[in-house]
This record gives sequence, C-alpha cells and structure tokens, in this order.
Amino acid sequence: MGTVILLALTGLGLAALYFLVASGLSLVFGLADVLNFAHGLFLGVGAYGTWWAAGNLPGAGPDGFGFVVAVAFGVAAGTLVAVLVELVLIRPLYSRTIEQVLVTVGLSLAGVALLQATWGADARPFPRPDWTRQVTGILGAQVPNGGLLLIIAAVLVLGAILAFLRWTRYGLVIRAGVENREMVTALGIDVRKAFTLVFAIGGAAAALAGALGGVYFGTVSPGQGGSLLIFAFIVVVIGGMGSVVGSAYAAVVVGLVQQFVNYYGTSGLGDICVVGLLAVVLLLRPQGIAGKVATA
Amino acid sequence: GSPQDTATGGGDSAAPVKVGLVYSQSGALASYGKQYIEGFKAGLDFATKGTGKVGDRKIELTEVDDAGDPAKAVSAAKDLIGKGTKIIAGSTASGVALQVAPIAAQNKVLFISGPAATDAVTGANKYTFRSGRQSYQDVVTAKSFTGDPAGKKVVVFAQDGAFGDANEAAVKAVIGGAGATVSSVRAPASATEFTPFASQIKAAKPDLLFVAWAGTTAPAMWQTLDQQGVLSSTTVVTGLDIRASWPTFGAAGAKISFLSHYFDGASDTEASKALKAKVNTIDLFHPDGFAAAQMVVRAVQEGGDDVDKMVTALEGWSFDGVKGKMTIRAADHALLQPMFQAKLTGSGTAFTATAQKSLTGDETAPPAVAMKG
Amino acid sequence: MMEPILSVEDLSVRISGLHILQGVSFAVAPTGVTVLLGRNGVGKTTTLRAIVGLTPPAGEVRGTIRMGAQSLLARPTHRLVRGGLGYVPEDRCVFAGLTVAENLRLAERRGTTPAYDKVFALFPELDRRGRQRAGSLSGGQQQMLAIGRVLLNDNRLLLVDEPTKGLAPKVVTEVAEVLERVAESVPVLLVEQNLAVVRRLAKDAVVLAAGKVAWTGDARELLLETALTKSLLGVGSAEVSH
Amino acid sequence: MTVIDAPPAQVPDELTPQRGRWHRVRPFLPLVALVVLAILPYSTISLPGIFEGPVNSPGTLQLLAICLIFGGLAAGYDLLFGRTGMLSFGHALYFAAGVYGTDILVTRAGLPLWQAALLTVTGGTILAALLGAVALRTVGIAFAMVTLAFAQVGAILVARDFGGLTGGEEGLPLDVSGLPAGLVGVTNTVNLYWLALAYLTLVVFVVHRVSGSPTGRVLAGLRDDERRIGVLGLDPYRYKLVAFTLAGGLASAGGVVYVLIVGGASPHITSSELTLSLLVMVVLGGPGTRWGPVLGGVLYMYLDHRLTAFGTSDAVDNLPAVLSRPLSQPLFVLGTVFILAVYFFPGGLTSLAPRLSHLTRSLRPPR
Amino acid sequence: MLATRGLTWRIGEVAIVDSVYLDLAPGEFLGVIGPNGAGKTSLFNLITGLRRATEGRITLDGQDIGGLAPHRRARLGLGRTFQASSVFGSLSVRENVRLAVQAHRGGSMALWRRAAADREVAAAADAALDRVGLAHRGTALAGTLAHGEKRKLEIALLLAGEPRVMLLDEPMAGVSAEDVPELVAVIKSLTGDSGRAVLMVEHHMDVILELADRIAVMHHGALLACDTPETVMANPTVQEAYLGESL
Ligand SMILES: Nc1ncnc2c1ncn2[C@@H]1O[C@H](COP(=O)(O)OP(=O)(O)OP(=O)(O)O)[C@@H](O)[C@H]1O
Ligand SMILES: Nc1ncnc2c1ncn2[C@@H]1O[C@H](COP(=O)(O)OP(=O)(O)OP(=O)(O)O)[C@@H](O)[C@H]1O
Ligand SMILES: [Mg+2]
Ligand SMILES: [Mg+2]
Repeated sequence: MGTVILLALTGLGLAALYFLVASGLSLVFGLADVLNFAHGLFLGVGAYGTWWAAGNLPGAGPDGFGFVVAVAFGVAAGTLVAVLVELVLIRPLYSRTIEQVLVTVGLSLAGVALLQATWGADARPFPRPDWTRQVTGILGAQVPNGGLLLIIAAVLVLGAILAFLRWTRYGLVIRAGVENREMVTALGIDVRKAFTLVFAIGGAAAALAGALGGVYFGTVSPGQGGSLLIFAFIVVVIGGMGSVVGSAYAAVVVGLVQQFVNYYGTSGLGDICVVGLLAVVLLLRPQGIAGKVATA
Repeated sequence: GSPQDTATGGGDSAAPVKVGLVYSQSGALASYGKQYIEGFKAGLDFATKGTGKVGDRKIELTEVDDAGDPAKAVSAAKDLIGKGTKIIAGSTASGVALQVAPIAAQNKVLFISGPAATDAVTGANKYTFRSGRQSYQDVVTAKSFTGDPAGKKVVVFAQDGAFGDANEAAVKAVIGGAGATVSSVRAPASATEFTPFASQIKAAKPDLLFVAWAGTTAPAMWQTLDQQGVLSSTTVVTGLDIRASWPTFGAAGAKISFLSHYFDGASDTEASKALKAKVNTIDLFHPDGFAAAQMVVRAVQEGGDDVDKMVTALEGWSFDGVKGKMTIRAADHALLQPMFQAKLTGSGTAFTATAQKSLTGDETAPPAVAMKG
Repeated sequence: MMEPILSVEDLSVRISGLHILQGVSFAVAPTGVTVLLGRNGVGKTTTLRAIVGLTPPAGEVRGTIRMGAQSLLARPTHRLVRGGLGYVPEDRCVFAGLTVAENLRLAERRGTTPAYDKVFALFPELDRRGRQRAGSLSGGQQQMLAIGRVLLNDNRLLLVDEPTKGLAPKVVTEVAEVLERVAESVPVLLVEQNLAVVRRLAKDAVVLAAGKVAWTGDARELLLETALTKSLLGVGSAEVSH
Repeated sequence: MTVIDAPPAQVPDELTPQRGRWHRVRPFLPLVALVVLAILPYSTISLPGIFEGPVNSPGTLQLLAICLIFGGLAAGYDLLFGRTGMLSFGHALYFAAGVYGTDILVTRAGLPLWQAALLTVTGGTILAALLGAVALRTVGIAFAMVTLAFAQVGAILVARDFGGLTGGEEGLPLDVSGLPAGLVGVTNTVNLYWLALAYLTLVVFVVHRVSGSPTGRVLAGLRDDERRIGVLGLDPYRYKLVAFTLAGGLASAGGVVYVLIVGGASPHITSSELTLSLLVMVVLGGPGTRWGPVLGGVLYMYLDHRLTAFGTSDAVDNLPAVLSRPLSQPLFVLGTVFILAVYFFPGGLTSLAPRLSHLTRSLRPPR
Repeated sequence: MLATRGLTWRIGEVAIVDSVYLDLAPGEFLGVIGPNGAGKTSLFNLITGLRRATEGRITLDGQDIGGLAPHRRARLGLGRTFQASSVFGSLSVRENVRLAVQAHRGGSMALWRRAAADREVAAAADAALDRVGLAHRGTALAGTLAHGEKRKLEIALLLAGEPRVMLLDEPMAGVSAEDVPELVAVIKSLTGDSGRAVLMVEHHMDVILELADRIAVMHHGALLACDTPETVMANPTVQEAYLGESL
C-alpha cells in the first residue's frame, strides 16, 4: 500500500514537472502556433537565473524569502528572454512554420551553448531551501517535499493560465489570430501585442519550471531543459494542442504510467509505454484528449 | 596527385614527431577533456624534463575536438593519419575510443585511449593502449568494501546500456564470483524520477549496493536514495566523479563509500607533485592525460617512427605515474594501476575527499582477455 | 461635390514583381454608396486591402490615400480600424474555430458599447446560432457574421468586398437593404458583381480595368447607358435589370 | 467589343525561361558537377581555412564523404517534407536502421557486406512501409508526433542494448575483417568518398525522376490540398505511403554507406535531433527545390564538423573572452548560422541563385 | 443514375440533411436552391463521401456507394467543385489541370515516367483550360489567382475528370458579370452531349432557370420540392422562404 501511494505521489510530482514545462509549450504551440524548440532555453534561463540570483543578488538566497526572490528573478529573466525572442526573432515569421523551426532550433542550440560557454558544461549544485530535500510521511510513504512543491506550483500555474484565458479577451484574440492574423488586425486589434504576451507567459511558465526543476534535480546544467522537452512535447500532443487542461490530464497520465511501469515492469518499459500511449492516442483521436476537431 | 596519397611521416631523425590528440573540447564531456589535456601537457613536460623533446625530436601536438561524437573523432583520426601522424591519443568518451581503436589497427598507428572507461578497449587490438582505468578496476575496488563477500547480498544499480551492462557483469564476476548473490536494478539513463528504483532496491534488502551512474541526473538519484532511506540502511559504494560534482551529493555524500580513480591528495608521487605544480588541484582525469604523455614519450624514445617497435616498447612497461606504479600488461594492454577508497566530508560548496585505503595495481588487475586484433 | 471622405490618388501596388494597380485615383463621397466595379482580377480587392493597409509583405504600395486630412498609408491596420474604418473582406474570413458569439465578441472595441441589438435585429440567425462554431456555418450565414461584426461598432467609412457573393436571392435582398440602411449614416465603398444590387445601392461608381481606372461618375448613368455598360462591364442593360 | 483588355499574363520570374547560351548549358550542369566531384580526389589543391589538408588528403575526403551522405539524406527527406508536405519527425529511424542493420549483420552475424547491405535496405524499406502504414492514419502534427514516437522507440531499443547487439551508448564499431580490402584503411578513404558520391547521385536522380513523374505531380498536389486529391479520384493514403516508403528505403541505403565511412554505429544517429537536423538542412537549402536540400545537407554537415576546428583556432582564441567563449562552442555558431540564414536568405540557399542572377543582370551595362 | 434514399446527416440532435430522396437521370440537369444553411453543401459532401451519412443510402447506377472513400466514388464518375475554391495553390494553373486529367486517366503509381512528356494529358489539360477561358493564365501559380479566376479553374479541374455526374457548388459565386454568360455556356455544353448528369447549387436564379431541367428546393435540410422550374417558381413557400421580393 505504502509503495502504491509513494509511486502515485511521486508520479504526480513528475507529472507536475512535465505539466510546468508543457504548459508554456502548449500555450505557445497551441495558441501562437509556433513549434517552439527553444522552450528548453527559456527553462535553462529560468534555472540559471535563479541559481545566479541566489548567489549574487542582494536580498536573494537559497532559503526562505531569499529563495522566493531568487525564483522571481529567474522567472523574470526567462520572461524577458522570451519576450525578446518573440519581438526580434519570431515576429517576422508568424505563419511561416518552417522558418520558425529553423530559428527556434538554432536558438536552442546557440542558447544552450551560450549557457555552457558562460557557466561550463558541468552540473552546478542548485541553491534550495533545506526543507525541499526532506520528505513528508503520507500514509506510510516518504514523499519528497520537492515533488509536493512541484504539485502545488503546477496547480497554481494551471489556475492562473485558465483564469487568464477565461477572464481576459486575450485567449480569444490569440485563437482568432492563429487562424487569420490579418483579419484580427482588420477588427482593430493589435494582434502583435497579444502574441508577445503569449510568449511572455509561456516563457514565465518555462522559467518557473526551470527554477523548480532545479530544486527537484538539485542541480542545474545547460542541457537540462532540452532533456525534459521531449516528454513535454508528448504531453502537449496527447493532451491536445493548445488545451492547457488537456496538458494537465496528459501530464498526470504520463507521470503515473512512467512511475508504475518502471516499478512493476522492467527498466525502460516506462518510456516505451508512454511513447506507445502517444501513438495510440493519436491514432484513435488525432486531435489529442481535449483537442477540438480541426475545421475543414 | 593520386587519390590514395598519404603523407609519409618522419624518416628524418630530427623531424618533429607528430602526435594527434582527439578529445572532447566541447560538448557534454568538455570538462573531462580539459583535465585530460592539462594532464597531458604536464606529463609531457615531466617526461621530457621540460624540453618538449625526445632526443632531438620535438613532440608536435595537434589537438582536435571530437565533441563526443565518434563520427567526428573518426574523421579527425583519418585526417591525422593521412598527414603522417603515427600516434593518436585522447578519446574522452567510450564510444569514441571504441571506434577510433579499429582505425588505428587498420592503419597501423599507435592509439592511446584516454578517460574512456569501457573494458572493451582493453585487448581491442595490438595498436590500442589505454592511459586511464577501466570499469572492472572500479568494481574490484568496490569489492574491497565488503570484507568477505560469501553469502552476502549485493545489488547493482546501473543505467541501461553498455556502461551499466559492463558494471553489472563485472560485479557478478568479481563479487559474485567470491560467493555473493548479485542482483541488479536497472534504470533508463534518461530517468528523472527514481522513487520506483529506490523502492525496488529497498525491497531487495542488500548488504552492499553498488551504484554505477553517470550524468546530470545523478544528484536527483542520490537524493531519492537518501530520502527513501536506502543510504542509511546499507553500505553503498560508487565511483567518485570529478570535483565539480562533489557538492551535488549534499548531505548524502557522507553516507556513501567511494571508490576512486583519483582525487587530489590520493597519492604522493613525484609525478603527482609535478602535476600539482602545473594544475594546482588535481582532478579525476588529470592522471590519464599525464600517463598518456609518459607513454607517448616512451614510445617515441624506443620506437622512433616504427609503430611496431613502439608497441613492443610499451608492452610490459612499468612506470611511475601520478597514481603510483603503473604497468602495461603485455597480453592485453590493460593498464594496471593503484585504485583508492575515499570518504567525502564537508558541506555547502566545500568538500574534501580523504583516502581510506589504496589498492595496488595487482590487487585491482582485471582478468586478462585475448587480444582481438 | 462635397469634400470626399476618402481620396485615393495615384495608387500603385506591386506584389512580388507584378504591377497590379497602376496609378488608381478616385474619391469616395461622404454619404451613400460608392461602388467599385470591374471584372475578375482587375484589382478591386487589392485596392480595398491597400486602403486598410493589408497588402502582403511582399507588396509595395505607392501613392496617397487620405481619409479627411489624414494620410492612411503607413499606419498599422488596427489603428485605421479603430479610427473608424470598417472592413468586410471578400472571403468572409470568419474565425472558423471560434463560435459565432466569440467572433462577435472579438469585434467589440474597448470604450464603446457594442450595438448587439442592431446586429441581431438585422440578422436574428446570429443570435440563435451563438454557440455554433463559425466554421460550420453555411456560406450565407458566414457572410452575415462578417457584416454583423463590423456593424457592432460605429464607423466613419465601411469597405465591403462582394457581400452578396453566394447568398440566396432573399438574403441578397436583405443584405442590400441592410447596406442601404447602413449607408444612410455611414459612407460605404462597395465592391459588387451583382449589378442588381449595384443599381439599388450605388450613387457613384468607379470602374477598374487592368489595374487602372476606366471610368468614374454617377452609377445610374453608367447602368442606364447600354453602350457604356456594355463596353465597361461587358453586359447589356437588359441583363442588368434581370 | 470591350475597351477592357484582359490583364496581361503575369508570369512569376522563375518560370520565365532565361534565353541565351546559359539556357542551353543548364541541363548539363549537374553532369558537369558530378564529373568534377568524381575527379576531385585527383587534385592536390589546398584550400587553407576551408579544409585541413589538400583536397585529396584522407581527412578532407572523409569530411566530404560525410557531407555528401547527408546531402543525399536531406534530399531523400525532402521527398517527404518539401515535395509531399509530410512533416515526419522520425526519419532518423530509417537511417539508423541502415546503420545498425548493416553493422549488426556484418559484425555480429558475420555476413558478407553485400548480403548485409541488401538485407538491411530491404528491411529498412519494409520497416518504413509498415510504420508508415500506421502513422499515415494521422495527419499534420499528429503524424509528426507518431513518427517521432516510433523513432523514439527505436532510440530506446538501441540504448537498451538487448542481447549486447547494439552496444548501447558506446555504439558498435564495425568489424572490418570481412570487408573488401578497398573499403578499409585510411589510404582507401577515396573509395568511401566515391561510394558516398554514388549514393548522393542515386538519391538526387531518384528524387528528381519521381518528382517529375505523374506520381510526383500527385505528391505536389497532396502538399497543397489532400481533400481535393481524393475528390479527383486518387487515394491520398496510397501515394503518401509510397513516398514514405521510398524515402525510408533511401535513408536506410544512406545508413549502409555511412556505417562504412564512419566505421561503426553510435546512438547519436537514433536521436530525434538527427531528424530535426534533417529538417533544418532542408529548410536551410530550400524545401521542394532540386538542389536546395543537397546544399543544405552538405553545408550543415560541413559546419557541424568544421566548426569544432574553428572554435579551437587561434583566431578565436585571441578574441576577448566575451567573444571567444561562445565562439569556441561549435553549436553556438551553428545555431546562429541557422537564425541568420532565415533572415538573410529566406526560402533557403537556392533562393540566392535567382537573386544573384538578378544582381548580375542589373550590374551588367545595358546593351 | 444517381439516387439518394432517405439520406440523413445528423450532428447531435440536429438533422443538417434530413431524409432526402433524390433521383438524377442520365443527361438531366438538376438545380438545387435553398436558403443559406439549408444543407445544400452538406448534401454534396454526403454524396461525394467527404462526410459519412448517418442514415440512408446513395446509389450510383444502382450500386450502393455509401461506404466508399471519396476517391473511390470519384473513380466511379462522380466529380465536384467546391463552394470555397480549393485548388492546388503552389502549382501552376496548367499543372493543376494536368493533375486532374492524369487522375482521371488512371491513378497507377508511375514513379519513373516523365509526367511532362505525356502529350495526351497536356493536350487534354489545355483543352479544359481553353474551355473556361484560362489558357492565358496557364503559368500563373493557382494561389495567386483572383477569386473569379479560381472559380474558373475549379470548373476546369472538374472538366478534366470527365465525370458522369457533376456536382457544382455555386459555380457563379464571385464571377464577374461579364464572364457569367461565358461560364453558363461552358456548363451548358457539359450536358449537351453525353449522358452526363449535373447537380448544381446556385443562387443566381437566372442561371438556374436557364440551365435546369428540374429544380430541387432545400429547406432546413429537407427537400421542400423537386419539380419543373415553372412549378417551383410558382410555389409560394419557395417564394417566401427563398426568393423574397426581387430587387
Ligand atoms: N498575393 C498575390 N500575389 C501575386 N498576385 C496577386 C496576389 N494577390 C492578388 N494578385 C493578383 O492581382 C490581380 C488582382 O487581384 P484582385 O484580387 O485584387 O482582383 P479582384 O478585382 O478583386 O478580382 P475578383 O473579382 O475575382 O475578386 C490578380 O491578377 C491576382 O492574380
Ligand atoms: N460540422 C458542422 N457542425 C455543425 N453544424 C454544421 C456543420 N456543417 C454544417 N453545419 C450546419 O448545417 C447547415 C447546412 O450547411 P450547408 O453548408 O450545407 O448550407 P448550404 O445550403 O450550402 O448554405 P449556403 O448556400 O449558404 O452555402 C448550416 O446551418 C450549417 O451551420
Ligand atoms: Mg476580389
Ligand atoms: Mg453551401
């Protein structure tokens, strides 16, 4: 029983991490229709930003309120980079999907290399409050606090994004803009601003994922973002493009499947199961769990 | 010109000797590569007494970055060989070493593999040597933590893939062969969540846990093992990685018994002093570069431009390296060398390793394998 | 003639090397409907799009376009529209993935009260189908939505590109009536192929031919003179009046 | 009857045939290029900065061979992506099948090379047909993801090293003892180069023939509007499957040649990054064009290999640290090149040609 | 020739197409009119197989084709145009039509023949282009055509397939007044010869009246009437629901 609970809760922690990465990806991918391979870079910026702030920024530190300041700095850095990327690189390329791929792939290569050139290839210990290293006993299972922190953060991010889409017009503007940017402008809306905002939010979510991922892994390294990305992509696609709620469901499914299969099956089977799940879901429902059928 | 032209090296007794160093300057193993080349330069200085010459002949180094990609390394090796290079050293990654070794044999040039730990380099062919340690020697060192293995339960926790396979096989041979029951828990190298594996290990209740894990997820893995109480319930042995990784163990570090290839202060040899004078703090792979340079100098001294003579000169040669007495076993070119047990203490970013015990090259000698080619 | 609401002078548009408009000049009266005529491919749509600033990035626009004293060239489309330039595009361009209600909501402008009652009175269908996705509307329904969403706001000038295309005769009549009523308060620049509609609505006419203005003047005059309609529009006046 | 003339027929620039001598020479240019490439190894010219040694040195030939292979791979991938509009993220799988298939059959099973190659290409083609048959039930991004998923399973299987077949992350060096002597050893690098050139020629020829064939016309139609193809009476699925299988077969043939050139298999080639880089190559060169993907592939691989040397060169080392640190990271330079390419030659490298000829024409004094 | 029996398409509760019984005789020209949203395009989609009917049968020459994929139906001689022009935007106008001709001549998988060398296909394509008056635009990319030109290209694509049953969805929409008579003549010529049957949705009443042998009126998915033009035009419901008062 304890094992099942432990696996379920740690699986949810993993799911939360996937969701944090996927949420920004899903927003940018689903709403702005940009296949953003540079998402891992935003993650890296968030992680390194937090790491740097904790060591160098006055008022920030590895513990207590200082840690909150450090994370805030990391998120701000990630957001800033995302906004700059959108303004300078992506803006001229909307609806030119293929060029976007080239630019974002280029960006992820160059960005990660830049992180490596600046801070070296080795993993650095990540500053984090001591309690995140401890465990909490829940029904006989020793659940790592880092995972619980991820779950809480994921729920908050989910709520915030849903509120943004529901209570502001931006969700509408962006969905419309993806279909036909020109026509949105012809209705008197500055669609460019809306897309920048999407990138900002996507970047912020990614940077937060980077910072909390640092807490979870205990280290920060240049390639960390990229390695999470593939599962995040899978989550986005299983969940349905652009559906943040779908991503949340998918993240939970993927996290739990991985965890339980890895325990009860043989090694590596967890990954294969997730990949198989992706194929099966798409073959049965090409639009993903929560995606809508595309119009003719 | 003819498409089959290659430059013919040497002949002239005063011409410089070309040595190609193909290793990772960029990519994931860049810091291993950096240590290797620092070690190599210090070693060259040491072995040539600061002249950089063997006899009248200057050692001319060509460094090429393979970025950890065997394809690039092979291209570089072919390029070097085409230009008349008779000695190639380097290979930070095992995959690179394994693919460069056959190239060396096909073209009859000397190849001295670097930090690559795979056992398969040993005995790969007549022209391939190694200047670092191999996985098997790690495992033998790990065995020294168990006392009498008979009747004990040993679990190997390793990544999927060849590195994990080799470690598992070595543990089965070394510790299992001595009477322990060995089982294994394997995880994908890409895993990010280790609780299932920690639970499996815990359920197995081992007397000794041998962990063979490399890569950026290692800290998360150790934290999970610690959190799930694995570290405090049994003896855990693993290899001590480069210094940069030490702080990532955090509190878990104190609960682990480390086997070590090398760390600063593990030995007090002439060579280690010379090396320390150059690099301040010796790290894991400095000795490999150092030994490679010593072997290069020996090969040139005895063999001149004749690769076969170089091979004969190296086979069976013993020398005083950074780690202590090193011997190149003639049968399979294994490099017999001392290994160490270590303890990690400290906190924050300041950790120190202290030697517990050292094992001689003979104690950690891997079984001889047949030369493949 | 009163001061025109919109004046286009020597407008020339090139798109990826093709000289599509070659010095077009005309004016739109401050009241009533001015109709832009011409056969397929002469550049009617291109003209309207140049006015709202929607020439594709590969295009190049020269000349002057003014609304009142203000030059419209080089101002971003969304500013122009907020400044009171309503545009109903040729192929409707409703947002297929959004519901009808969302399509309308999108057209609301900040700081003004959207005239939903007016729109729903004109097109009750839009009220009834609020939750249907616009992509699944029939062609005619989509056209209603496209016009409806522009009428939510007050405009100083409407640009309407072939609004009756693909509509049932009854709806054509309805749309014509709507435009007639709209034109009482807002001037309209209309592109239209249905000459019956033109006859009913148009006050002034501009005929394009091969990227140039071939004729401007009173629409009635154009449609009554058989010779003129025949030479400019390729149809006899008999066909005009069905 | 009317005063209105129909608008003059407007023909996009690139479709207007260019008159003159040039026009007559053009069809033979590929042949000339092929001949030049084939006799290249007989030249001893040194191109300092571009290649390490003379053109006929083994290092240079090896680099060229790898570039040519990837030129061919990119051209094959373009059959899917540029010409049919199928965005596959799993193309690396068929290449890897070629590499590992040959390697395992030669090294582990001890088959002679020609048998191993034949079996591998057949197997790779069948694999592509089978997986394509499943994946093509989806379209668009879903298709991309299903193909990615299949490739990912391949990558996991290689990494798992079942039965020690693949060598896991360490890769599997090719056992050359059974290989023809002409393919072994540095002095024979030139033969590998010719092999690579032959592969490239084969792929370009096949892709060219296929896209000029009636089927190619259908594929081009599929790229624009699949529904319409169905209504015209053609089965979209069948045509897409043929393109997918053909591209898969070409990729596995590329794998066979590659494993000979590199002398082994390593798991790099199973990664999704490889597919992504195929996509980058195609886009860099110009999708759907005859030479674009080839140029893109060659340039990509050239940069990928040469930038490591650039990063460690003195010129870079002597720069101030702010510049030299990032510049010594090959991937930084490569990534930056991609980004700049998009803004400076949108439409790919091949789009440069008409622009250059435009430039030369406008520079030429009017006659 | 073509017959539908109780053809119905429901989305949820709503019947978009509601139990339609239609019969099309060889050589017949049947006009379909009805208010916007009546389900005319949907009916076409069901017949050509782009949508699957929820109930009812479709037969072509007595053979049930309800379960066939769109391309199978097309091969049996069913051709259509789309209300929103759907042409191959990145191909030239001429290639568009050649593709259609080639599709008609047999969809065998020829990978090695040179497509451009097929004179017959080229000739047939040029003939079709000529017929709709687009010959002078042959080299333009179809995506850059003006709206009306795309309509003509649609018809050329249809002609190229030489279908036995043709479904035209508002072919006149957006065609400039000058070109209407020309296009009407083209469509008229389609039926004149062979035993071809045409089903045409159109809102231009004059065009319908000129061409159609019978007119079917759809309303709310159902067939309101299907009779001679005179009878239909006299029907008060049609007057009220569809025609309204003339301009
Ligand atoms: N993006 C473009 N690229 C190239 N040519 C274009 C582009 N847009 C329009 N054209 C060309 O410009 C010409 C005028 O097109 P436009 O759409 O303005 O005609 P129109 O008068 O609105 O015709 P219609 O009555 O058919 O709608 C056409 O020949 C068309 O092919
Ligand atoms: N996928 C769908 N989901 C929901 N409703 C749909 C869908 N497709 C069509 N409809 C509805 O079915 C009705 C019939 O649409 P259809 O396009 O067949 O009309 P039509 O008769 O062709 O009209 P028009 O003359 O305007 O083109 C419309 O009310 C439309 O909104
Ligand atoms: Mg138009
Ligand atoms: Mg319709």
